[in-house]
Amino acid sequence: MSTLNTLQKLKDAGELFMPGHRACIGCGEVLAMRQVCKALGKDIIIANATGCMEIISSPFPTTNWNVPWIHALFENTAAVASGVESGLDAMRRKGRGPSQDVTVVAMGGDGSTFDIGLQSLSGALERGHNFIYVCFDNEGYMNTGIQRSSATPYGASTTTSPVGKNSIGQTTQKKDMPLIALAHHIPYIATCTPAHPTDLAKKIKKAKEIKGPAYIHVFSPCPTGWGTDSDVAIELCRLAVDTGVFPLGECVHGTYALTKHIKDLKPIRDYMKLQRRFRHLSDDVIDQIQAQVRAHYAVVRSKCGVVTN
Amino acid sequence: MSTLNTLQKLKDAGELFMPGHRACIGCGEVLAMRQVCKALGKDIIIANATGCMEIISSPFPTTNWNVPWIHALFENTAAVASGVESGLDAMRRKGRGPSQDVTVVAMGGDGSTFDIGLQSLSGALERGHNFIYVCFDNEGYMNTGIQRSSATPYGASTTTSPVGKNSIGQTTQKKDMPLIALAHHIPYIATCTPAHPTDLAKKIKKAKEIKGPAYIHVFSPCPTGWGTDSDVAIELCRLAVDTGVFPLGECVHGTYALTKHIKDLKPIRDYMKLQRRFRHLSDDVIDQIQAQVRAHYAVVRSKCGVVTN
Amino acid sequence: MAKRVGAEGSFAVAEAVRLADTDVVAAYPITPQTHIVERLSEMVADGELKANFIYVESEHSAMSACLGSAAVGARTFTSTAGQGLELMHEVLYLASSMRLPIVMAVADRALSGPLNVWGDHSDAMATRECGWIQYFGENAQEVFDLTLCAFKIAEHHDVLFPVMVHMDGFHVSHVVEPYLLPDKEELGDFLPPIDYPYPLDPNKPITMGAFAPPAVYSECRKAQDVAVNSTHGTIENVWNEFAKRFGRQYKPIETHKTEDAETILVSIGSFNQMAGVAVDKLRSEGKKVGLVRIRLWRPFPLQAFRQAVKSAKNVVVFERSMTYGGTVGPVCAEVKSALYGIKDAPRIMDFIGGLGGRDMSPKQFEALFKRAQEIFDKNLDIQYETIGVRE
Amino acid sequence: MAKRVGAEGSFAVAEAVRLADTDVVAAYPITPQTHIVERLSEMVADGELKANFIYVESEHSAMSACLGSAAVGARTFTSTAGQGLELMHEVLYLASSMRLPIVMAVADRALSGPLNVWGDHSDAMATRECGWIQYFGENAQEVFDLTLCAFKIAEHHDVLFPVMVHMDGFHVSHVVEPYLLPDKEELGDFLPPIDYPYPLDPNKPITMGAFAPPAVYSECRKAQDVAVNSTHGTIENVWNEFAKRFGRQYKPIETHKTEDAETILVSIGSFNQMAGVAVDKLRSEGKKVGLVRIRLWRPFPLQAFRQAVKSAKNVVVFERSMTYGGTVGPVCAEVKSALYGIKDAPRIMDFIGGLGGRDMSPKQFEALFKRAQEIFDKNLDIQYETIGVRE
Amino acid sequence: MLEVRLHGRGGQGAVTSAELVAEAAINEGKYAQAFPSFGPERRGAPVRAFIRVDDGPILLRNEIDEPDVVLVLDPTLIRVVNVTEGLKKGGIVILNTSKSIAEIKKEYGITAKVATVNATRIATENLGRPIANTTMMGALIKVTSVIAIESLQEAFGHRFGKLGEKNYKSCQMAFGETVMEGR
Amino acid sequence: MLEVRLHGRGGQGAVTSAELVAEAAINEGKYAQAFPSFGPERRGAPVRAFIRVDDGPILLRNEIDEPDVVLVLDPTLIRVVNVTEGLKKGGIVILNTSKSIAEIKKEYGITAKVATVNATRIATENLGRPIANTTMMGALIKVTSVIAIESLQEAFGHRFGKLGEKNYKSCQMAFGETVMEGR
Amino acid sequence: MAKKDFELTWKEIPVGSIVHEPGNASEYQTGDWRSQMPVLDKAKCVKCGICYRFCPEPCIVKDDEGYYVADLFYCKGCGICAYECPKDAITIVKEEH
Amino acid sequence: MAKKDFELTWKEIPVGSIVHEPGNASEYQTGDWRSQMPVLDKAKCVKCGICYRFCPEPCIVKDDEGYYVADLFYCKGCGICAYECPKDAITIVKEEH
Ligand SMILES: Cc1ncc(C[n+]2csc(CCOP(=O)(O)OP(=O)(O)O)c2C)c(N)n1
Ligand SMILES: Cc1ncc(C[n+]2csc(CCOP(=O)(O)OP(=O)(O)O)c2C)c(N)n1
Ligand code: SF4
Ligand code: SF4
Ligand code: SF4
Ligand code: SF4
Repeated sequence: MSTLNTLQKLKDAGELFMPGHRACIGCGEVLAMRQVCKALGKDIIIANATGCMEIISSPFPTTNWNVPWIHALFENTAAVASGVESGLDAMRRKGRGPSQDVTVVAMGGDGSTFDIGLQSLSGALERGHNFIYVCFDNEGYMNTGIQRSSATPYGASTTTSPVGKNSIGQTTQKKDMPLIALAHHIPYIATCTPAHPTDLAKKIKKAKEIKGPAYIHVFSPCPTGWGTDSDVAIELCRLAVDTGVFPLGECVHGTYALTKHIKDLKPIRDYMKLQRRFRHLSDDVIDQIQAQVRAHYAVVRSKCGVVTN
Repeated sequence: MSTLNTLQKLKDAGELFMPGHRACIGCGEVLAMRQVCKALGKDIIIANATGCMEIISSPFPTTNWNVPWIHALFENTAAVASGVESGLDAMRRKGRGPSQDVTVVAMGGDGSTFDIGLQSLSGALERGHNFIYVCFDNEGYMNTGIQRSSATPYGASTTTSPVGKNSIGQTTQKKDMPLIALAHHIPYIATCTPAHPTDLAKKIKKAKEIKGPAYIHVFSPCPTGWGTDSDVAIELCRLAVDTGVFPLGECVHGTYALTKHIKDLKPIRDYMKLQRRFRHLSDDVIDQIQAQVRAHYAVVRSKCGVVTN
Repeated sequence: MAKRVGAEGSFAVAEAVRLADTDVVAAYPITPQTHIVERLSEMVADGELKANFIYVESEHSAMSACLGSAAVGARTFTSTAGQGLELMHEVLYLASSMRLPIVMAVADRALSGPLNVWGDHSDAMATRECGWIQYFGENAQEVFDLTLCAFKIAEHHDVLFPVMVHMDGFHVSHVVEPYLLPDKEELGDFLPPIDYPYPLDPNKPITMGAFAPPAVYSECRKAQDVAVNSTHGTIENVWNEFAKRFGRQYKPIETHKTEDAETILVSIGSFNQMAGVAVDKLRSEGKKVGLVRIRLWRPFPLQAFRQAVKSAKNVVVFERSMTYGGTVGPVCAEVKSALYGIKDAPRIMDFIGGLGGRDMSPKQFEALFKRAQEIFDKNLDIQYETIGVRE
Repeated sequence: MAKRVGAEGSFAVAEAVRLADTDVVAAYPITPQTHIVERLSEMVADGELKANFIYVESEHSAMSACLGSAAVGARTFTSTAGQGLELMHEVLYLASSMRLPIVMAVADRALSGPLNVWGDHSDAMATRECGWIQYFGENAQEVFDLTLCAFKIAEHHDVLFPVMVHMDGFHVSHVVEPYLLPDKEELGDFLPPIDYPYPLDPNKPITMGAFAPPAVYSECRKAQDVAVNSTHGTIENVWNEFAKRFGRQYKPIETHKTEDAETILVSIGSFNQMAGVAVDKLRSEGKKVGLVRIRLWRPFPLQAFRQAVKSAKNVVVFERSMTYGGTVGPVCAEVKSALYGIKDAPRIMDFIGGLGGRDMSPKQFEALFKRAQEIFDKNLDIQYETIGVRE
Repeated sequence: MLEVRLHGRGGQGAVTSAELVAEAAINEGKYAQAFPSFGPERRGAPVRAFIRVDDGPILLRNEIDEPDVVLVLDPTLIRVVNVTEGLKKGGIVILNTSKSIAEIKKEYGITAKVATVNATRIATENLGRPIANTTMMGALIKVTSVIAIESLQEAFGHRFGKLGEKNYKSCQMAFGETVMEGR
Repeated sequence: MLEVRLHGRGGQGAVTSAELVAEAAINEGKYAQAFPSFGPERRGAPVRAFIRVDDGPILLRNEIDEPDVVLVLDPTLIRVVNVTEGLKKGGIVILNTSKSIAEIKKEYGITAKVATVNATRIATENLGRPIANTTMMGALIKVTSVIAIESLQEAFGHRFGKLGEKNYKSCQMAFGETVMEGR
Repeated sequence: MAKKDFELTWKEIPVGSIVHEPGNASEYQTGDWRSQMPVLDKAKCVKCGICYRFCPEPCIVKDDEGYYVADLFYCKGCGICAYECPKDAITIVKEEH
Repeated sequence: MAKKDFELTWKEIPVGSIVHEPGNASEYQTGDWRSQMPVLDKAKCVKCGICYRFCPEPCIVKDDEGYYVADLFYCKGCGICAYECPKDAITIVKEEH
């Protein structure tokens, strides 16, 4: 049967997240997750927060996962992963548990990372567990129907930052999660996107090798939540990087580096115009956002020792 | 009666936190809190987290507070303050509530700020409430009997980071809370100590004036938890600043400044030797800590545009 | 003038919050409550509701922000469900012990795990000790009416307790149906402006949330217990006043064909409507059955409940949550407590079903009566049965 | 060989955790549980206990980390109290539904507000639906023994449920008293190494925590309910095995002078010891009174309990927590549920006291019996009374 | 009581159109219900929605197991969904398709009564997008007469603002073009 | 059963010394209890601790309202604490003081039996610090004979390691120097 | 084959509701979600595999000739493969019914 | 004067256990905690007020002559004032009993 054939081939290619999942047509988050998993390799244990990726992959009694995977709640994934890591470590010391080296991975959306699970993440980073935390940032609570999160960009319209007579959409600035991670003195932080899979894989592998906590922030377009066509998830990633909306970089033991230098940033209009969530913004506001993005990119650049302009 | 006289004089001097409180003899935290309150002035509402300062000031049916004060839980103070601020704001718009401008203040120890209340704080900062969050950092959970927090410095002994055959005390680095605050794009962040009361008062006033969230981090020696004589709280603050352990500075709209430049850092031994929590540390470890403190101070300096050396 | 409109329960709740001119909403999205916060967000964005919406980062902070807001005297609303209600569990006790008149709508949902976003009452029942006033609405009209009343009850100076308005997740929150939506004019002075007597205010400094040593804690707690149990009168008064103005009467315990009933079904929530259909059917077959709906769950209307089941030889409880390792489900435990030792106490059987969104039909309610009859007839020592489960 | 040592309940618990060669401790300090985590920290620092201690940033994370640790098959312990137990409330349900054999000691404490760090059972009772096995120890010896047994019970393949060992905050946690501390040798193979059958392991990938749609959620829940109710046998077996080896016998329901008792006091926790003194006193005065201690609270030992109070005409419940707005306190509600409808069901009166560290003395227990007698004699329709409160 | 089951795809507005019909019925003074099949279904996934309309209060809130009418919004769903499942005897299936009734019945072996309309084409013409949910309501009304089609005009306007009219027009066209077996 | 109430100051080890006596009694095969007055008392604040010793199991766990013996660890507490509150008839108050029994009784109007020892001096001599908690246990034993003083040696060693001996010595000296009314 | 959710009796629920069969959700045919589908023009295809990399399901695998083709059992028809194909070898066509 | 915690009956508990009397904890004599006390040498004192600034209670106020003196009703005897006094005008002496 052809499907079994497909599955076998996918497994042979190192896919750990199997088809038949319930993500929306054209979901960029599931694509990012799939790439991350593949780069991680099979000797992992995943703790996954409540959110799109959890719901679309585990309708009991079935699962899309080919690796050990645990989901408990929305806000506690890093803590669950702490337990997994510490448990394995204690058992290993006593000669029990899996024989191979196992990488412990926690995964969550921006809601569970920036908001409701921030504290459990902060605790886990602070304690120095040897694990990788991956944030799939689709800039909103998508699983529950596109509400704002503190990762939702300024001006974006969501069901809880709706456009209205008195409102232009989201009114706050996106929290700087990588900077928060940095405040925990962790050895590795990186940003990546599924449109840059080689870069992504390299960073995941680095995170795996470095001992201690790693924080990986993956840009994950959501066609449903952002109001885009179903075929542009990758294009949006490229545009986010090329416009400076989402700089690609890493920070190893406190030293910043851009892994893709954008000399001439593309105008953010190119990026925004594909998305219904920004459609209502006036030119003024867009210009203002444009200026902010440029300013932020300049700061990032300067931190990396790349001379500005 | 002389006591009434005393109280009246204290009130006249602008004290908002009254004597008769149950803080330990020589407590640096209560002293810091008293100074902060005085600088804030009487048109405030305080939300106070569970911790020493709450317990020592409010044994029902009595209170040491001369200002409106609310305590709910250990981990939710910034959220309670959000509600206070939003409630006042909504009522003001509708012509209700207190007639004067009221400053909303949230206060917590390092435990409630760095650890269990971090998320509620992060949320409140992100949302941009017009309030001041004051962290009284005594580097441990003192109210419950001196346990470690993520503010406890490397090497310090506490009841849950005890010295032992396999342990030199606390094994993790202190979380960088001001940096975390910075990641929220808030307009004002400052560090201060009760040994520098003029500096402290200036910063509190700035925090009050600037619209939006302010984060104030106050160094608060705890003789009981740190194992010191009862008369050195202020001396410890001075030493912490002069050794570079606790740089005094501020960050206005993202721009750093040291408010006290220490040209030649004093050796941290001067600071540590007064404290039983560090007494077990070997010279090696102290040297290592010394190096770290110097390195960190250099980073802080460079951020402030002060040329290093 | 009231307008007859079609809307789901969630939107009806939002309209009540708007009509109440609420000052602060602090809430976090969770299925099946999301439509409430989404609708309120729209209202705020459009200026229809002049409230501050605090977009908290978790439900723990939602309830905490409500504490702060209510403590300064602002009219305060929140809503949640399932895991959200659980995450704010600790804070709920504070709202009641601090006597803060917060109104919360809960779109009741099953608790994890396994995760399930659909309706049952496990979230509600897990809060039954938290000291709030709690009642249930069974359709859009009821949740609208009862949310409006909730503000009046909570803020009443003889009450000053937070109020939870429960509605079944999805079965009420997501079902579009007709209801009468009054306008400001019809509302009139039914809901006066909030006048919280002890606000945090620099002009009269008070200390809220002082800690109580053993020497006085018991006194504080008894004061709270007595106070919540003495809100019955005010709750009924508010409902009576509501009935006078709007023509819809709510009672702590409501009955359907119980007068001469030998067997009475006792239940809570929207499945009651279908249970009523079943009762009608059984009555038409000559069975002496009736239905008691527990509308007011906390404080429990003990005497009214006893009165309502007076005629019954058999009481059949249907409830939508489990007490793992307990003798019966939470509603049945209350019912047994209430009826223990009274004269001619009826036999009681507990059925637990409708868990995690599992549908119930009138036919199943008919079957319950029959199964209960069998258990009673055979005198089986069964405390409860889980129904509608594949064996 | 066992050593007779003096230590407070907290330290006794820590010794049990050490003897169990626990792999992971994840806990957060809170009065009156702090001494447990402090002692365990010392043990780890000194290498006496080869565990990883996860210094979590909150109790929510404590229990969450325990989930993770238990899920990979590590022996896992935590402890908390009061607000801590509340803050992890949501996570508790996960531990039981995921069937993870976590052991938790709870130094029971009153719940805020008003804040109070002293002992009562409001924290415990608020968790009675969460699906854990729960029992109470009344002194240092018992909490040592029962913590040790907890690992064996939780990890037993016929059980696989988390176990909560309750002890009264301060009254047990902080009282130094003698107990017998066995050594490894005496322990022998009583507690075999943990062998969790379904660990997360890349060599055999499983999915834990899948979500359950309405079509199957009820089945999952019934499976869990049946499973927890079928642990009675194993719990008793473990206790019997413990008795054989160590000579101390625990039973789900324990009785003191109940054989011919007309009035039986039913209670939970360390105040039982003083209640026993009162019973002896009353017996010496010729009163037919007895005492029933509920040791196993969840799953509730229905038949054993009924058996234990069989002789009684009057049952007097003493409990240390309130159900604001409920008919009676939580323990009494369970007792009434358990005895409802049985032949010659006794009269039941509920007394609530010892709240927030308020001390009780044997004399007060004597007074309870007398007050109950009065209420029964006069046939007063009183559901419960709050005792020891200044009127 | 009329009971209708709708089949659509996540994101195509099946629930919205059910709601609009219910709202319109309510505005007519009738009693009506509309609700989704409560599931976390995603964009593209087959979803269901339900409508009940009656002259008196509706006390049921369970899903409709035995509908009078089944309505399939998206032609590609016909092969995916067992459209006649539970259909009441004498019930009718309304399909959005460009094919003829005969073709469809044969191809999918449907024995129940069928009505068809090419709503995708109509919607594309009127709305510029092949989203047929509102358009199909015209067919529902044509087949069931459950409400007056005019009642939708207000409901659409209320929900879609300026776009309401276009939707209404599309709906009217579908009403006109619906062909029904045996009529 | 012997019931003792200790008065000290937060941070001065009242609870610790109560525990050590109980532990020593237990090591002797007796039954004993020690516990603090459960409060969030801070460094410097007056605090209380309790000891019960008996030959059989102790079933009480409430605070001691009517002690046989009251022990005041810090001389400055005498003016602060109502030392004889609840004292059993015939009970005794043991004070750490440099003053004579007569002086003390007069100054503070104590009518109960009194024993005294200058434990602060003794502690300062032996331990280099004026912390008298362990030292005062010598006085307790002298007055009550509740345990053999030797039993403290092990308990001190266990708790204080190397410092145990010094504490024990200080305790022995206090045992020797305690003067008791009417003996 | 695993039992479906609506088939399991309570006695069949595994301890802890664990799923013991990795990837068994692949029995679920997400191709049913599709209303348009990708069609590969082998003449243009250079077998670079970019489509495979970016397919969110993932459902593109190499056939015997080395071409990357979509398994329509899973393909939801998002069109990303077509959008990303550097040689425009993939076109998205409306699904017939 | 406020009732003490051990005097209040349940009927006297204010709604929400609010404390309505600001600063009423000042009735509590923290001077009882003291085992040593500050003694001011007025001859050395320059009335700078530094002791007042740094007293954690706070219990130092100006007397009629302008000297800063500790109110022993509250003073816990920590010694900070003495430590910080720039003129060494304050000495800490053991308390008599
Ligand atoms: C305590 C709690 N609150 C709320 C929810 C509801 N909830 C589940 S997932 C989710 C949003 C997830 O957002 P995000 O983490 O960004 O992931 P995404 O779905 O966008 O991938 C919400 C609000 C919950 N499950 N638990
Ligand atoms: C949920 C919860 N967990 C634990 C506690 C116990 N607790 C109360 S205060 C405190 C420590 C306070 O530490 P910090 O915030 O640093 O303030 P400090 O007492 O040091 O001033 C702890 C652990 C609590 N009250 N609530
Ligand atoms: S809502 Fe967005 S993130 Fe979630 S499955 Fe759909 S496309 Fe992916
Ligand atoms: S423990 Fe420390 S912070 Fe707390 S009151 Fe005492 S000295 Fe102050
Ligand atoms: S259309 Fe989308 S789902 Fe189908 S093969 Fe292409 S990328 Fe994959
Ligand atoms: S000794 Fe301490 S408490 Fe007393 S006056 Fe001086 S600073 Fe204040």
